[in-house]
Amino acid sequence: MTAAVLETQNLSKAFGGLVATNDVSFKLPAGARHALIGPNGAGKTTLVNLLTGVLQPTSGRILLKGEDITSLPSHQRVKRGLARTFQINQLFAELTPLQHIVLAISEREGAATGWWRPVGSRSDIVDEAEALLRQLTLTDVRDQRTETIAYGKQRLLEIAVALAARPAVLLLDEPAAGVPETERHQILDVIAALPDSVTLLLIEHDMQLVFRFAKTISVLVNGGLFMEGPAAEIARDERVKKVYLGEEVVNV
Amino acid sequence: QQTVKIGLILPMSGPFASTGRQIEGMAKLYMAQNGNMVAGKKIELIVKDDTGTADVTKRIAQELVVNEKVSVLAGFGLTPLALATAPIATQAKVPTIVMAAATSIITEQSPYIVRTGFTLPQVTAPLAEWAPKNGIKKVVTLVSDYGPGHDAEKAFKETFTKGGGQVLAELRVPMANPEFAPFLQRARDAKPDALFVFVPSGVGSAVMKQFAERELAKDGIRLIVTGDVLDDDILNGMGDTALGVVSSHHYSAAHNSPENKALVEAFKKSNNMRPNFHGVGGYDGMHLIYQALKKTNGDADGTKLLEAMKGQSWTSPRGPVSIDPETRDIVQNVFIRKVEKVNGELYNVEFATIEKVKDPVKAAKK
Amino acid sequence: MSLLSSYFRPDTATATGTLLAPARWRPLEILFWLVAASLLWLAPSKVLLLNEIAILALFVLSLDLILGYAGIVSLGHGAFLGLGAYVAGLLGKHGFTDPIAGLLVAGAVSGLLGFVTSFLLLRGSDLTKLMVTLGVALILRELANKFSNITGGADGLTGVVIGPVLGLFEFDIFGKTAYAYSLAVLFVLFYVARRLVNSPYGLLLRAIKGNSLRTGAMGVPTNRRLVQIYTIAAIYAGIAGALLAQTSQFVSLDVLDFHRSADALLILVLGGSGHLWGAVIGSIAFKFMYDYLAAITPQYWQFWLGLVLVLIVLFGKGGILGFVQVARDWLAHRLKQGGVP
Amino acid sequence: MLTILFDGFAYGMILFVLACGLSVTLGLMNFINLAHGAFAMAGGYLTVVLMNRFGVSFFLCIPAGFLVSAALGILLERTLYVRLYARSHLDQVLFSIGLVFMAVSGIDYFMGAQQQLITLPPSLQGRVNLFGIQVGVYRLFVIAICLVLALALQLVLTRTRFGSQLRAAVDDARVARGLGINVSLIFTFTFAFGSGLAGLGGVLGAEILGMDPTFPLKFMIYFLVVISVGGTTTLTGPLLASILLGIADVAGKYYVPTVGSFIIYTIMVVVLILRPQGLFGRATTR
Amino acid sequence: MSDLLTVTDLRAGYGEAIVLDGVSFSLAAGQSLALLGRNGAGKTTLINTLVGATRYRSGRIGLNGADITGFRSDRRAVAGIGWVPQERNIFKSLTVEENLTAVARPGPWDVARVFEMFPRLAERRRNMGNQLSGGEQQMLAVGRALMLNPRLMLLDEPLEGLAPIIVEELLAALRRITRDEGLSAIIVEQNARKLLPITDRVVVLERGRIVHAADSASLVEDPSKIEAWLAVSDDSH
Ligand SMILES: Nc1ncnc2c1ncn2[C@@H]1O[C@H](COP(=O)(O)OP(=O)(O)OP(=O)(O)O)[C@@H](O)[C@H]1O
Ligand SMILES: Nc1ncnc2c1ncn2[C@@H]1O[C@H](COP(=O)(O)OP(=O)(O)OP(=O)(O)O)[C@@H](O)[C@H]1O
Ligand SMILES: [Mg+2]
Ligand SMILES: [Mg+2]
Repeated sequence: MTAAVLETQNLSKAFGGLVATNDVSFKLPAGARHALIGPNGAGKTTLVNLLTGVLQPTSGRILLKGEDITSLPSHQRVKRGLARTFQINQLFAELTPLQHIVLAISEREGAATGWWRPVGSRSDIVDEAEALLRQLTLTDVRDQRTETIAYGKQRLLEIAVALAARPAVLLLDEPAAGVPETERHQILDVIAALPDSVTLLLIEHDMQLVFRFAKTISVLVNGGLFMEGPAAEIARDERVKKVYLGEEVVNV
Repeated sequence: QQTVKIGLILPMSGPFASTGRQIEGMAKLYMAQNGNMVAGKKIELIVKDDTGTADVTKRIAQELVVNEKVSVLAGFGLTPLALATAPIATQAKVPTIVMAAATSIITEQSPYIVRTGFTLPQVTAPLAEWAPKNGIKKVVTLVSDYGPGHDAEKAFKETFTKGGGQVLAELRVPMANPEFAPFLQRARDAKPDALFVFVPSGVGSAVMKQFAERELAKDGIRLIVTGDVLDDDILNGMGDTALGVVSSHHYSAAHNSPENKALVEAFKKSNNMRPNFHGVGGYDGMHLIYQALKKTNGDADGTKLLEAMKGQSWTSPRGPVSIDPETRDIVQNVFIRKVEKVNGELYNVEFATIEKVKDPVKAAKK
Repeated sequence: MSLLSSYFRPDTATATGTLLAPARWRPLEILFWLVAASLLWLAPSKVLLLNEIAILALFVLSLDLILGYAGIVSLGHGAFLGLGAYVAGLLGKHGFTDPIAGLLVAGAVSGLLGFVTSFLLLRGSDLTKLMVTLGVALILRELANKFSNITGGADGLTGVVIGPVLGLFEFDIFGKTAYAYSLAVLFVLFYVARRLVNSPYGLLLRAIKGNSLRTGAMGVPTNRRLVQIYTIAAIYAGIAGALLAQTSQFVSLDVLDFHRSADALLILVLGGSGHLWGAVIGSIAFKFMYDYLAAITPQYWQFWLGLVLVLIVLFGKGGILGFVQVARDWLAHRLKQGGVP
Repeated sequence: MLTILFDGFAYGMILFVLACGLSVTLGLMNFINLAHGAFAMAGGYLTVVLMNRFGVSFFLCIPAGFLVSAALGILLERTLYVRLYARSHLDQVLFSIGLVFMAVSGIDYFMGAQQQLITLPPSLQGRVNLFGIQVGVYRLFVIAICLVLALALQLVLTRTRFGSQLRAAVDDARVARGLGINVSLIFTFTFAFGSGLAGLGGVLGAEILGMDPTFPLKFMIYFLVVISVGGTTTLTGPLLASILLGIADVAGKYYVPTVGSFIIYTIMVVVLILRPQGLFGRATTR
Repeated sequence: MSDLLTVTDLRAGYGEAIVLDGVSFSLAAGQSLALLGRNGAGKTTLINTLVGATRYRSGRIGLNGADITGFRSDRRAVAGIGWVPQERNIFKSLTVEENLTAVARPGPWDVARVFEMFPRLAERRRNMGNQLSGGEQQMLAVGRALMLNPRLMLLDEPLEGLAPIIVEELLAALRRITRDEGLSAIIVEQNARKLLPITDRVVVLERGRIVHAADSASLVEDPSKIEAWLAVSDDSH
């Protein structure tokens, strides 16, 4: 199999008494379409926070493209190609979707420190931003203050901002949360449309989405890796049914 | 030009407002008593609030000079405010009467500055002379840690040691400081005959109270202060803790003279408060201006007025005073007083007088 | 359409248009500067006050940069004003009398202090930031008082000599030179600030203010940006202080007083933080209010000032600019209802 | 040595008495209420007037000061403050400073600019000998009141449902309302209580600090220092902070007088750098 | 049987924008209603308006007989409305347990019973509100609403972010509560199919108007109908 772009070695995180991430070692091969599932409070978001540097691990290492990034601040991880979306929207209430995207792209292009020429003076950035907004059907709310647009649209913006960074590895924490059934396909399409050069890790509780998307799946329980394998196996596995899936019918 | 304008710049709001009120009240009172016509000229008083901020004081002074064309500037609650204005006085040749600010150097900053208040050394030195003669040989000084405080400390020490006294410790209290316990404790440790205190009026009461509360008197330590601490404005509120405290100053509301009795009466009527040592500076300031105008019979030219002011002498409510022609400082009697109850109210009752005191700092320079 | 509307709601159709809208100079803005300059001849009796306003505006502007845009609250911004003033004052006292050079040195020194202290502000709540900045300012004030042999202590720094501006214009008692000088400096720095806040960098600052977790996840080195803008603001404030010292040729402890910082905060919020014009308009409103009220009642003007502040907050969100905005919306609303096109 | 310790402790208590009201309005309600000092001043001047003009006993002034300030608090909260809870901290700063200005000039107008002082009843004057050290009676009195207050408050806030309802209302008033919590009532009550404490502080502080119109501004810094060092999530925090600051300040001024003026500020800055949420504050991560 | 909730011609919005214009429906005691609609249709706005958390314009809201239109939202809650906000809004500086007790009102539901429904919360009872996982917050939000012992539950996307197995349990619980305890519920949910079995009626909101209404039972056969209703008709607003 191809080399791992993202790898954790015996990664652990404890909040006081509670071990939220328990000795997790897993590899994410380049171009993977991997899903991370598990009961509520299993430690999925914590893991993402560790990977992205929002939290510091109690022990263990994180490798991105073979480089140890365990102690890097989050913004430098992003610069190295590791982007994420948040389970709970993290947006700029005051700014418009357009401004969000322009800012993200500018930062990527190293243009965000330009302090003389006005925002929007670089047409290439603006055009790319508009294209991205169109792709996520945000054009109609392009110039509204973000706090006033419907939650579902905000979810889409959340993803758009992450995509704007053109990451090599993208961690999606429940991207479809709050997006109606009928519009989830959009998100999936957007994700599916991403080139294989982008490695994807998806956290979702919507099994339809998970099994349509994921080729491989890891199940996290009580902070530890419970099992890993091809989607089909996981879907059929009794223990996974027991701790997580329940009677949910999954069509692979 | 038929009217002579006087620009009175004072801190009318903020922490030093009370100074402003005293002086303004006195100036207005003087005009009420003596009319607003002098030598055929109508006197117009323009009062401005500088909030005690130097750059504002200077700006107002400038505006008064260039826009209002005032013939005299007066007021100045604090040293820096006067210093900031000094260049204007010189540049515009406008006599500038410092009524309150009390550091010695001010009059040296411009030949047009005249002082009708007092200088701190002027009122401190006499106390330092009096003390050794009255069984106080060892003293701890306690002053606020800023310019005037340092002046007082210096002035007291020099005179006191000359008189055979010994300063055991020199304590400096931060300006913003509600708690004197540590300093009073140090004072006690030093076991002096007396504790000499200078702090700006307003802070004084706290010292007095805590001095009493800690019962330093029981350890045979006396309290001697400059008059600022026993400001007539608040003295009565201090309560019996203040009784018997000895101080030296150039003015007391209890000064025993017909002029003063009249003044206190009138001022209580118009402003329902006691005049204090800043107030009297304002009163005499106005008097000086009136006298000068009389002398120049109405000519309001700055330089002429200034010359007319030099050497003026009169009987102020505080006693006989005169303007020293060289230094343009006021020469006045300084009194040693003791706090006593006079028909129910606390007053600084004068019991010794040092006559015709000049500013010792400048005297020493010659 | 006034300069305000575009700050609040973009008014063009194309994306580029909406983005560029705030950056475009509006007639009102240009008019403002023309009027400000012409007052030199139109209102000679007010130039002294105007000079004070210009300096104040620059100071408040510098606060706006960190507070209005980057969201760093500060109760100690006066520290930089004071430091700048003392540096300029001391230069003048010791024979380095060229004003422009004075400005630059003062700005640099304040900037240095800003850079150093900025690292104290990277963590903690609003209250924490308020108090840390306040603490720094108070300590600086005490230092200035302690080292009275250098600073002149409470008596103030006398003997400050400032040469003619550009070797041509002497500072006159009427304050004409002073005002022209301060206004010119204000304009230049305002222009630079305007470029800055409308640039991607400015947008970035507002983003950090909005949600630093997200900016971090965008790859922005958030702290470094905060340090930068804080330093820039300190430079601005230092220059304002230098102007103060040079035009009044005197420095005293009160440049470091708490009320300087507090007033700046008030004036900014009064004018409307988050817009450069808020700083300018706030300063003008505040000073004229003070001048007017203090002329009527030297004792009690504070009461009326207080009342105005309270009313502004109660009836207009976001200070005067916000107030104007509310009024505009209301008007627009009425017009719409009235069916007037 | 012991004396210094005690003096520091006593000084700390003065600081606390001034600040504890604020630790309710600012600390618990998260309202930057710079007008705190104005409420304290109300209590202080009330005492001055009652004692000096009408010869009312100091012991009566204590409850009176509390009640009057509390009433004033209710009045202002209902009419003005209630509109500002939802506003930005900056608006709150501007608004409350405005109130302070009005209060300052108002008092100045009615009471004059000069300082007002009161004299304690004999029973509170003088010193007593407490395990070998001379201790001011009044200081003891203040200390007693403070300790009782602080502990009582802390209990109410942590042990009762009221406490959690208050915190809920502060966290998210809109949702708290939607879930049946009578936010307005809770805020009014709490605010009134905070104002009352402020008034009490004024009464107890009047003797030592004296009252003048600029009181609210003059001591604002002290209130804020105490709250920020103590942390805003508890009431015992500010209490301990006051004691710490008091002792450090007094001891420092006694042993190294030259740096006297720096001590409090330095301590504050250092503490806040090491623990931005204050010594005893609970860090609330996002 | 009498209606518990009657909504007549309700209008609401934000500032200028009208988001709900003229919504009318009613709900009987013990009935539960599925509220469906696309992004921005106005579901949350409707829920929030019923709770009294948005600026209401006109119309009438009646809760078993009484007209609560003019009530402040806390009085509405007392009158018997339990609210699960879309964004959960857990009180961050309260512990899990305090989040529950702070809003508790007397009735069958108490801390013990909520913990029994969500064992996960029992384990986390000492955690601060801001130290919970997304799903845990969701559970807490539901439990918190139950602590009010309401007559009418308003749940805005309560299944969001819950593990499938928890979803099943919650749905089962909701069914039980409505059937057995006569509680009424309005449930907003993106996944219509999930709701059909446990609700009595379905209402579809579109641009602030009710465009379809039907009995859940009648739809269970071919849910495709709903998908049709919800289908992205035209994206040109
Ligand atoms: N700051 C914190 N302090 C203490 N415990 C925490 C903190 N943050 C999270 N936890 C606990 O750690 C556990 C894992 O949380 P995490 O958010 O990773 O779960 P998750 O897998 O994302 O769950 P979900 O699917 O519900 O989002 C949870 O039990 C949570 O209560
Ligand atoms: N605070 C607000 N200010 C202004 N407009 C708002 C606000 N909140 C929502 N809106 C607008 O009201 C409309 C309805 O929003 P609402 O949240 O009710 O939709 P929804 O059906 O709940 O969508 P979702 O399924 O995404 O939750 C949307 O167009 C949205 O833009
Ligand atoms: Mg999660
Ligand atoms: Mg919704």
